[in-house]
Amino acid sequence: MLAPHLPMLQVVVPLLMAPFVVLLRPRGLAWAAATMASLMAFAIAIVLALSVVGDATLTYRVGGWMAPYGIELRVDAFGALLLLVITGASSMALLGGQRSLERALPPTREPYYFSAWLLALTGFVGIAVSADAFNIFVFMEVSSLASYVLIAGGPDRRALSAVFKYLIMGTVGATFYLVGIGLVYMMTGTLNLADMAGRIEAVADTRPMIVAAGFITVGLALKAAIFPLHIWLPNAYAYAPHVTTAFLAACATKVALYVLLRFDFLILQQHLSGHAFQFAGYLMPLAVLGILVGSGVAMFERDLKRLLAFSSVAQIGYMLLGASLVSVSGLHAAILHMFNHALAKGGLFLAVAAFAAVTSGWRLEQIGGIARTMPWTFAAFVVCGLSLIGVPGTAGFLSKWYLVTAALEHGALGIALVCVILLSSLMAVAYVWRMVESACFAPDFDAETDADSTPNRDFAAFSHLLPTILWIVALANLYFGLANALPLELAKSAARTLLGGLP
Amino acid sequence: MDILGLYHYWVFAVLLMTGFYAIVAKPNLIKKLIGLSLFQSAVFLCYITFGKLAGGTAPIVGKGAELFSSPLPQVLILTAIVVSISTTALGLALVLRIKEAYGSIEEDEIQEQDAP
Amino acid sequence: MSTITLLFSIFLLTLLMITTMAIVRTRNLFVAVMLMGIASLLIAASFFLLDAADVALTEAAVGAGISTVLFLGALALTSERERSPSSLPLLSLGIVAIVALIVIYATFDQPPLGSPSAPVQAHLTPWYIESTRELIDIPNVVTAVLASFRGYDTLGEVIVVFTAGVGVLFLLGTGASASAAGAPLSEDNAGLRHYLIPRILGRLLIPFILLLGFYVQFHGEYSPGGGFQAGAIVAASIILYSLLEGEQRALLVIPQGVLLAMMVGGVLLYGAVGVAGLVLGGNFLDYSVLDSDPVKGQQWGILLIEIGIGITVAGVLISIFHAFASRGAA
Amino acid sequence: MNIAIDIASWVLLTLGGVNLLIGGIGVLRMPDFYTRMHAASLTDSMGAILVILGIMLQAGLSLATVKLGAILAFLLLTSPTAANALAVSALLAGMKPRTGDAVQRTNHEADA
Repeated sequence: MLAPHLPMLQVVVPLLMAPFVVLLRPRGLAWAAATMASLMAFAIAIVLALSVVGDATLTYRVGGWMAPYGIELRVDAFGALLLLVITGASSMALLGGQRSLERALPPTREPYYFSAWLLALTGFVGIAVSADAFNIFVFMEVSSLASYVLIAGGPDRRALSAVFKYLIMGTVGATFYLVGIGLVYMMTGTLNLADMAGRIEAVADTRPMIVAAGFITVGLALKAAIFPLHIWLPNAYAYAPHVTTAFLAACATKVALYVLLRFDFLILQQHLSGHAFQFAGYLMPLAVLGILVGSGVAMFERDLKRLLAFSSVAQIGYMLLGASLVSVSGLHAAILHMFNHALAKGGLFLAVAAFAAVTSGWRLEQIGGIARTMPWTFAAFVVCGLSLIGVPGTAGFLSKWYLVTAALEHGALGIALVCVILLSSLMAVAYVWRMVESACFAPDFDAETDADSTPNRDFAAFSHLLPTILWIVALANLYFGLANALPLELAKSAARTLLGGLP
Repeated sequence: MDILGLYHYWVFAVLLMTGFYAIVAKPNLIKKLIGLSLFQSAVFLCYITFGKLAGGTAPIVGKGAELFSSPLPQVLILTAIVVSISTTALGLALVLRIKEAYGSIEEDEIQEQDAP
Repeated sequence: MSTITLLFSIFLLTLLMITTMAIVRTRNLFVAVMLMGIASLLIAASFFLLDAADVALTEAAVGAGISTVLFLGALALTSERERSPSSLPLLSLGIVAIVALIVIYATFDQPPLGSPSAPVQAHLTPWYIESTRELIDIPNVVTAVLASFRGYDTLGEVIVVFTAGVGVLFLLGTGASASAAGAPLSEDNAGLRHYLIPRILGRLLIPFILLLGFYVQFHGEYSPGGGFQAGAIVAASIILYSLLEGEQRALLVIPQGVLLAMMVGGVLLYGAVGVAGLVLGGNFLDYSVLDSDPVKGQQWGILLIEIGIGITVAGVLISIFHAFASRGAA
Repeated sequence: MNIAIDIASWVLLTLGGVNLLIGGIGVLRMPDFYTRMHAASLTDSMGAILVILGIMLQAGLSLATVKLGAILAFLLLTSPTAANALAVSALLAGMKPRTGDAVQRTNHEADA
């Protein structure tokens, strides 16, 4: 009986749990409720993913109203893959992060934090399932406001200034998007994405449409932290509570990228003449610059979390590069990389959360000798790191392989792109090695000699759940590197849908 | 008449960019939030303008009127206004915390303090 | 729109542009906030001329009311003057000018104001007006679209408000500890004790403001208004009360726990109506299954969710006000 | 009869408009805070009251008139109160009314 309602329940479950969580005062209860809701959402996402394999699309009419008049939900392969990433990241981070969060948050604030977590989850899944341009805006704001709260929970005061910057840039991005869909709505009279795609042809080359395409792309690029607009990201990720970072790094920017790709390919691409060229022409250089600059900065960054954040900027570049090839194989690689990168980066940040339970900080010299203190956690960290580099046998390898194959279809340009990918992979080797080096070979960090850190060997704060979860993620990195039928199939079908118009 | 009919959109463009200027050029955090609200108000104006129908009335049926301006942009903007005030409230709360933590609400002074 | 109205609207918009320029230019933030209130009223008046009565009401309540109160609360705790910048940001000015020109360039292909053949008027609008008559049978089409046809967006809107409330409480604390509920009322914190006349008059007005709030809440199906505006008005009356009588007394009237329950209760009421639709065999937020007569069901659903919106909005806005005010007291 | 009402209403509206204008000029031209408040009170009292009365005559016996009446009552209560609150807080903040030769000085401040 519930099966047809699953796309809706995906949103409703975390949405209705969020207000409940605010009321749960005793310690740990809010966490338990949030985790339960998140796991339920994860289960729903798995069912949805299994039911859309093979180019199926699920739709749902909210309130029973037909599509262009009411709001429609639509889950296709792309959405289902993203739902897996979002709910999976949220569940893993919550399961593993209980102790870490308990330490970071005063008890009176805990219920608000977990409520905000569920609201962020609601926002992300709300965007992923929505097929209505304005509805996407609303849920984008839900997710953004909640993410600001999650990041502001960081212990350092720099979290506050980082969040403020994020708030300003995020709101500007969302408002640009709102201007863009406003102009499209003005010219087509509709907000439903499918209806929009059908009606846009008549007004394809009018000036408002071109300006609208610009506003939408820039607005979403801000949210997705595409290269020159990424400046909010490193600090926001670095000063957030570790578990927040693990969650947001795995899905926040990808959701914006998802909307960008859907808008550009399903609606603008096929109907505006020359738009395919513009999309590739503007975004490919940005993608390449993002890859090189992100990896380059990461090589010299001394703060572990900032290093990983800059590496995220580079990885978003990969996804964008795949998309800017405007071919099925390129999109396929980009979408697959969304999934794989979430696995790798989520795992890495979770490992940082585990390290932080025993170290005094997360600058590279402060994690010195961590490999001896926590060998298992460190091993999982290395596996995720290898996946980030793209070593064969890990999930990260596959998406890079597909990306290289897709690039090679483009002749000389493709070869240049492959060189960029190889160069950046070498850079990734360098920065992953720097982390490994300081963790294995650097002398144990002596907190007493360091002025601005407090000695902190608080093993009590370190639960056994976190390494377990970490290893599940690390093994997933290996598993999806070998037998990755589901994400591969979903990504392929998503790429076909994006390039083939709406089914 | 046609030019007059576009005036609303020009005001939208000017307002949008005035707000945006305050966001990017002013170092004061409260001023940035003020700019942000202006920036969003401009978008509201744009939506409401294209919902207007010549000779129409407010979309409340049953007063004998037959032509109505479009209700949909109004609904969207009602939602957007609420989103805007929510963002402002959260932003101001952040500003208060920043003031307590840094003793300043000027962006450059905060950056100086953050620099290692 | 007759020519006179059009000219008047153009006049208002010109004033609006001048006001915004002044807002950006002034170095005194207090002045800027006051001018923001004026700008909001000008925008609200323009909305009214553009047939958007509901939006005008909201903009006036939010822009000139709530947002001014919040900005003033923040200014009281920070500083009123903006430091002068080191140099004129020519780069920003350039970018801004270019983008403005691009947007203006785009307007020349747009359907001009009020054109009946514009897609916005031709595509969905007739259906909404027809269906509101047939399927929902309430006069205010805006309420029908807001609460039923696009009720999911409105649920999202309530969630945004709720998120803001959660966020502010997370960042600033509830304020209950700072003003120590139960402690004897101190003279210092007793509101406007130097201001006898405003205090007496304010007490006189509060019941009427509340009455207006309830009118706007329950008359929203017939005339402009609805849950959000009503929530804002009710919150304004409580905020007025705490300005007059002091934080602590206001918290005695509506304690923090009740405010939190309002925030949560409104969202849950909205959600429960949605789930009820699902349980009774319809889709989520399908109100027509709530009653044997689908039209009645729609009306019930709209009534209930509007109440939910009102409760949440009032709860969140009052909580945010207390959170800001208690920071000042602490 | 209709013409009489029309004429009366327009007379009221015009007078109200004139009062508003004078009040506006006064706010700009008066030398200090308290005299400016005095000028501003003109817009609140005579200006607004006359305009609303004029519109009430236009509206005739309808719901609109009742609403206008409510607005009028509200205005009569709030604007003197607001003026009082403003003046009291100015006084408490230490702002002294300017008298005599001080006028010259305030003119400079007003320009600055």
